[in-house]
Amino acid sequence: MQRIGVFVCWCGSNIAATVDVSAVSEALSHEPGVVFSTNYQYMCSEAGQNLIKDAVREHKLTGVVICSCSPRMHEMTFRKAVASTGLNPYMVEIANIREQCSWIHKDKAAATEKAIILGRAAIAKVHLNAPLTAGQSPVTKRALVIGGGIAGIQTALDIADAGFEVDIVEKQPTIGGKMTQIDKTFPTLDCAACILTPKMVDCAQNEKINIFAYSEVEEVKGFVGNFHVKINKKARYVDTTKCTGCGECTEKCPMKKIPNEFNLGLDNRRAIYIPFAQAVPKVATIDPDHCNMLKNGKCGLCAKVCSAGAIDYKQKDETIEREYGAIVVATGYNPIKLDQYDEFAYSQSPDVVSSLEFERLTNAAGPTGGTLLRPSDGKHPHTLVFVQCVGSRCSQEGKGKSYCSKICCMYTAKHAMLTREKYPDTEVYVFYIDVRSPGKNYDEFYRRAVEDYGVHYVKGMVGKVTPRSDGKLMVQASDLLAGEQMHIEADMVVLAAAIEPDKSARPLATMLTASMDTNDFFTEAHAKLRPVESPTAGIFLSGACQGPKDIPDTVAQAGAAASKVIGLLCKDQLTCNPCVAHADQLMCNGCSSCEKVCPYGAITYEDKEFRMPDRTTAIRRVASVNEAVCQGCGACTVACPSGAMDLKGFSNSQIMAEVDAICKM
Amino acid sequence: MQDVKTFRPKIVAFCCNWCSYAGADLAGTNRLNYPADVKIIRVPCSCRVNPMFILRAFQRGADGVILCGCHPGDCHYSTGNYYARRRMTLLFSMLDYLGIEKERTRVEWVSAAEGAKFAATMNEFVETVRQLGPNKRLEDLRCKK
Amino acid sequence: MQEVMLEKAKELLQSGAVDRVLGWKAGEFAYDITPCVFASAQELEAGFVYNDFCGNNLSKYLIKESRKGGKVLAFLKPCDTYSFNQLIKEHRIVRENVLVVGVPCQGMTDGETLKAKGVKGILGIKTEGEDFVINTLYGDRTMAKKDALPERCLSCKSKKHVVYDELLGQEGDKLDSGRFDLVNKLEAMDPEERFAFWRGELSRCIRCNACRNVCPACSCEKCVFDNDASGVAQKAAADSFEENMFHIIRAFHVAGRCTDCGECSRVCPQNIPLHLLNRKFIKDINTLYGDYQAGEDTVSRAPLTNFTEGDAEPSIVTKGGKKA
Amino acid sequence: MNKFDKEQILHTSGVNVLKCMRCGKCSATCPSYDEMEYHPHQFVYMVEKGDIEKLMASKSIYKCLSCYACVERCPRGVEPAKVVEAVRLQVIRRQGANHLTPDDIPALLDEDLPQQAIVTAMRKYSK
Amino acid sequence: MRKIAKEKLGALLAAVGRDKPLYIPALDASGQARFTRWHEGLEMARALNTVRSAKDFFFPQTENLVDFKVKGKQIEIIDPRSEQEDFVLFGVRACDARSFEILDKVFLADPVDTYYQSRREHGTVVTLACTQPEETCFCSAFGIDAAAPEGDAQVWMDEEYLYLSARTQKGDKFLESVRALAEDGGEDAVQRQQEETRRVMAKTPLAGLNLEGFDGEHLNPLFDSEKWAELSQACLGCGTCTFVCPTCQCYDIRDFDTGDGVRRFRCWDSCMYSDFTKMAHGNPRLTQVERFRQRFMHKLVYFPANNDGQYGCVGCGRCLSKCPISMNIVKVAKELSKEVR
Repeated sequence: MQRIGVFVCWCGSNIAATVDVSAVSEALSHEPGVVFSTNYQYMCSEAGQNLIKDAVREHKLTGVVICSCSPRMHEMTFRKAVASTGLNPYMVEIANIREQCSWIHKDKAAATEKAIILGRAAIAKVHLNAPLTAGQSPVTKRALVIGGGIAGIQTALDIADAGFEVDIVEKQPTIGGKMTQIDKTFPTLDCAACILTPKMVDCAQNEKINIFAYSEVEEVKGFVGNFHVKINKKARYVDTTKCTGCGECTEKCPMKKIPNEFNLGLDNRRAIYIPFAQAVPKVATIDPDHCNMLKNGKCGLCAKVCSAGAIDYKQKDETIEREYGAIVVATGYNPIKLDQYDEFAYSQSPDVVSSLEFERLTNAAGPTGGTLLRPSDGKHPHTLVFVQCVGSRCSQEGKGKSYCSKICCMYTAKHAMLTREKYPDTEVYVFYIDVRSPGKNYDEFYRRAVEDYGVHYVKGMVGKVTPRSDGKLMVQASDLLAGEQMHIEADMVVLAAAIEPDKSARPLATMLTASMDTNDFFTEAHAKLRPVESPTAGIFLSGACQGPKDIPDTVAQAGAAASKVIGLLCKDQLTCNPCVAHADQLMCNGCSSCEKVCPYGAITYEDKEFRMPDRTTAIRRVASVNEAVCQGCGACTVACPSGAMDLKGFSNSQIMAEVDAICKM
Repeated sequence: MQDVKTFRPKIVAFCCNWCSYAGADLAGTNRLNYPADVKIIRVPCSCRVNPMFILRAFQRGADGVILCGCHPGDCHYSTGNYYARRRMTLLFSMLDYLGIEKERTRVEWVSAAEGAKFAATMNEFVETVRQLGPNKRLEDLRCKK
Repeated sequence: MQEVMLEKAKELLQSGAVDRVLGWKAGEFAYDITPCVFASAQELEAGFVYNDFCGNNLSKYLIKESRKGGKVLAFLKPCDTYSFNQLIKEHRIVRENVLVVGVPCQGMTDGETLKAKGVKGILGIKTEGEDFVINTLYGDRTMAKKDALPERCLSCKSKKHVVYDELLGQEGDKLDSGRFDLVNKLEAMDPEERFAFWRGELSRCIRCNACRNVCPACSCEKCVFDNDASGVAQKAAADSFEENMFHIIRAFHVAGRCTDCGECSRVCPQNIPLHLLNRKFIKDINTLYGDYQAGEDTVSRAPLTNFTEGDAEPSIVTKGGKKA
Repeated sequence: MNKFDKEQILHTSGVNVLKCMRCGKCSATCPSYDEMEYHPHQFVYMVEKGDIEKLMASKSIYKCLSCYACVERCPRGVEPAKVVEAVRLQVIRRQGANHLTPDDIPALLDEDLPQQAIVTAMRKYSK
Repeated sequence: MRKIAKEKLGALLAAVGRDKPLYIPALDASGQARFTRWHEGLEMARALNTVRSAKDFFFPQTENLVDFKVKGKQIEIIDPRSEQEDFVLFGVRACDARSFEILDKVFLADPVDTYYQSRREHGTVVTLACTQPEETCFCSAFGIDAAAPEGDAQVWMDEEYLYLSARTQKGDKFLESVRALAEDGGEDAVQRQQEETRRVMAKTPLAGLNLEGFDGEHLNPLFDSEKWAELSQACLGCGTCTFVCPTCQCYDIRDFDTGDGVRRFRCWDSCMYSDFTKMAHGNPRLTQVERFRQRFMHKLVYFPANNDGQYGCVGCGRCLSKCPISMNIVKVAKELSKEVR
């Protein structure tokens, strides 16, 4: 039986005017377990706190009930006061007799009666309280950034700037991501390479940053502050410490007909290649699927021409294991596949291209050297049709995406404008459903395309693109404002494909136990207030992995994610909330219901050997809660049919005791 | 049967710590009246409320039970109230199916800023339950005095 | 079918593909069949049976059987396979230790059902075409098989096996047999009638726990109602509240997990139509959150561990069963 | 606003016209566009507004080929052709004798009637 | 022997039920028979037996033993019992009638269970002879004659008459209360009916059930038999068999916290439950095999060994028809008899 002390606060007249405080302390003194009961003018004052401390010592109290203002106000104050006497701070319960009693009731008798009941409920709860200790866990002072696009780069640079080590894992041979493929950037039209490549170089040169390019995350264990990650560094068959990036090998390689991913297959590369001139790290990579030496053991030309002796055909994948305190997901996006859009003849005609392909066709470092030429015959196109919302805002399952891809309106305006600027002899049509251009200088940018560059914006959609034998593309579209169907003989059609999260995101989310929405975008901890954190503690989100974003938004979010990481890594120890879930493993069925409702991925399962009631031993799958990750919401406790899962500080029996105490009068 | 005029129902209100409990505090700060028949139990999240607690309250003599949580989408724990919503919908439907007055149970989303809504909800709920009279269909005679 | 199954079982035992066979064993009378694990061909020969009285759902036994080491052959009827899948989903059965052989089912009857139709002193039952010829202490009696079926089989949801390694006989289809008709009927009553109906039914409960112990969804290591620390443990229904409490909480705990096999109602010695509680939840889930059949697969998220932002509010429940 | 006809049309077509996002792809893809006074996207929009008399009076309802290109292409799954068909059906219903059961068909069968016509008639008159 | 025309059955019940509680088998909502308090218009069920046995009236499923009221730090102890009134149980079958003898041996032996005793003293058992036994009946194995049930008074019923005969003083009082309706005679009709019933009974499939060897002598071989594991294999561990059983007499005493005190009550317990006889140290029977064995060993071996050979079973057949997996005392006895013969 607990020895409970009851302390009723007057709060000056705030409580005492409506609640007969001495009647409350008198009534509660008769409750089982109560060995001391008093009332005082201001419990939260120093004198009041001393009164509590003295009573705890003098009456050897094991539990304290304070009838006062809301626990949201002074729970911490009283917990600290009690802790100073050596009693566990979680043996304190507050009965809220101010905000939820004296302030809302006028009738003194009724308010007093209610205050007594609330006091009883708190006493009933304290009877079942157990001392709780907040756990501490250390923080590994290193962050991992998954994805080396502009989001990952910016996050890494910002974290490194604060003095913490950062590793970037990038699955491509170079960092840089999608932005490396882009020509100019809206709304200022500065060249992407000019603003991106210096950052890539910064990354490479920053001694706090370690780049694992051509690598993938293989396994993630642990929790906030203490992640243990296995990274698979794929074999490049080139010793990166020796390779100077001179490019001699890529000149000599006889395998010439390999579609170049960097240019989206619009031209070819060799079996040994450097993705582009400014690649970081600038080292060659052998594509094992196409290298004759690796496939058949014949050739070896690159090794012969490499003066640095960097070629190593025997190189193997390497597994790197490292510890991290925080993980940032920056896995980015991809345009969706357009094969299903037969109506736009994407698969039939090389002159129907995606917007990203169009970027390469206009990029000085692209396959055409920056001159806009039709992929089919290399001729200059005169009529161009841009189609917006291809696969965006589409509810057809398996074909498109229900969301707006956000960036297409702006880059299409950019494409149209640049085309008209460079080639004033062209006619450019943009078919739109809505033009969405919120953002600083965005709408002005779009208006410039229309007003200064004479781009034809048509409200309507393209219904059909038919390639004609003479090379023209017959575009049939509706002009909704004119109420007519348009038929355009186009030379090129550019499709603004919807964007979707990278395919690697889903398995990664599973590894991280981070939640995703139905579109495979990572879910943020709070849509408004915690936009760069995953609900899973220690996992942060940067860039388009969380939702479609343009470059300015991505960089802003990357910085925000970095600041959250820095905030975490600054701490030496993480103090956990002691009111966390706890699984009674003897009763656990291992059914996984609790895991499914846990927003934090705090619940894992293990196969454990148990001594069963019949004295046999059995291996059973049981849940365990990571106290460092659990936030104590209690969703699991109700999902658990056997009641094996309970919440410390708000246990089933505590809540039921409160219910009983409240209902019994 | 007690007179409707003198009958004072016992109401248990489960409030989530982050929104509704704060909303109840705000009702107090703004001195918004509601009957003393309502007693609040603080829980971390509406998803902490087990159907067993609700039945327990009725067993022990409650005449009405109300669960308040953050508005859907605003849960401090992101998703807790979504689960609570499904659980309570099904539980209430089952109570109704068993012929137990559904008006004795209620879920209301009250944000930390909605002190007025909290008070109005409580006033309305107490009145509804008062009209229904004492809980007879889900009572435990052993707990009656 | 019994012969085919017997041969299959013996063959698999013989070849060492399985170590044990989970099936049904004949009893004293024509209808009192007991689930049984057979370890040899001799045992099978002596007692293995598959006929119109093999109503027991065998899936729950596999929780233990699949952990005993060795491989067990389990003959599962279509509705048993739903329970099996659900248990796989909840990690209760070790899948690789079970060889599932699906067997067809045309509905299963039992002695109680026949007796409720007025048959007395059953000495033997023969099947002749679509009829049972029942030899009793008081003369012979013929009854159409379909008239002898209990409600759970008349409102069968599926004759299709959702999981099997091998299938014997013809695969059936999912059925639409109006299994929610009775729920609809109850919903249409006014609350007073419904209350009276359920009080009449649940007041008969003797808390024997047969419904819980037979239920494949009730596979807890320790049930809350057996756990003194849970605050709701009880041994006997000592008050009408406890009868309600037990059945509400039990239905809630299996909501979204109950495959609607109907075993609860079959075993209830007091003939309480307990499956109508579970079906109410199934119907609500289907209506409110989209069609969901527990046990149909092993991966989908159960309705109560899932949500959508636009879910119905609890206020959708309206008095008198008339949905708004 | 013609509420009755609107409800009938929504019911027989089974289309939720509110799903339309006004992109016009249905009309962009329509092979009969030039023949029609009202175009597929207008059918959807006008039914939503309840502006149905005009549609019913228009020859456009007979110009639709029921090729279902608009149904196939619509990004929101609105199914404009079904709306057109429902309007057409509404006109037929107003003319009376609008219903056919499978049992009525044998008596009406004509040797020369193409199979497709029978199926189409069935689709139209049995709703 | 007295006889009453069958159409006067209603009047008979009314004569008894008017001044004191009378319980007769009547159909419930699910079409099964149960003992129901008689009221005007309640019809007696034709069923052979009730789902729950008649033991409920002497040993109810739950029973309040004592109440504690807590006021502040004071505890008051209250005996909740009120004066027991006389009551009549009508239509008890021979098997159930015999079960009271078994229960008496438990509850009326020293120390006497006063709760049970008071009910026994105030209850009059009027039995009804069986005419159409079921295949699940095996009362004859325990020397019970379904055609000549025991009890305070016996009743036989045919198409025309009820025949009544008293066996005890309480029975005499019962006959006295319906005296106005009755006339003398009927011995021949009863004898004819008894012969017919006994003839059918002999034809029942379990008529030959032989319990030879189930005694204290063979306790060890029976207890150690390897058959138990196999027999209990499918047992669900539910309490159906024990709760429908007329002779199962185990109970648990529990406290219910009423909020302002404690209600101490006893309720039926089942040896099939995992927490049966759980003590501070834990549970003596850890597996279902042991729990299953306990039930049948108790009925077939321990009880007769301690009670002059009287078995703890009356062959009513309820567990045979109600067991969810159709495992029962007959199957157990048949299988185990191989161990002792």
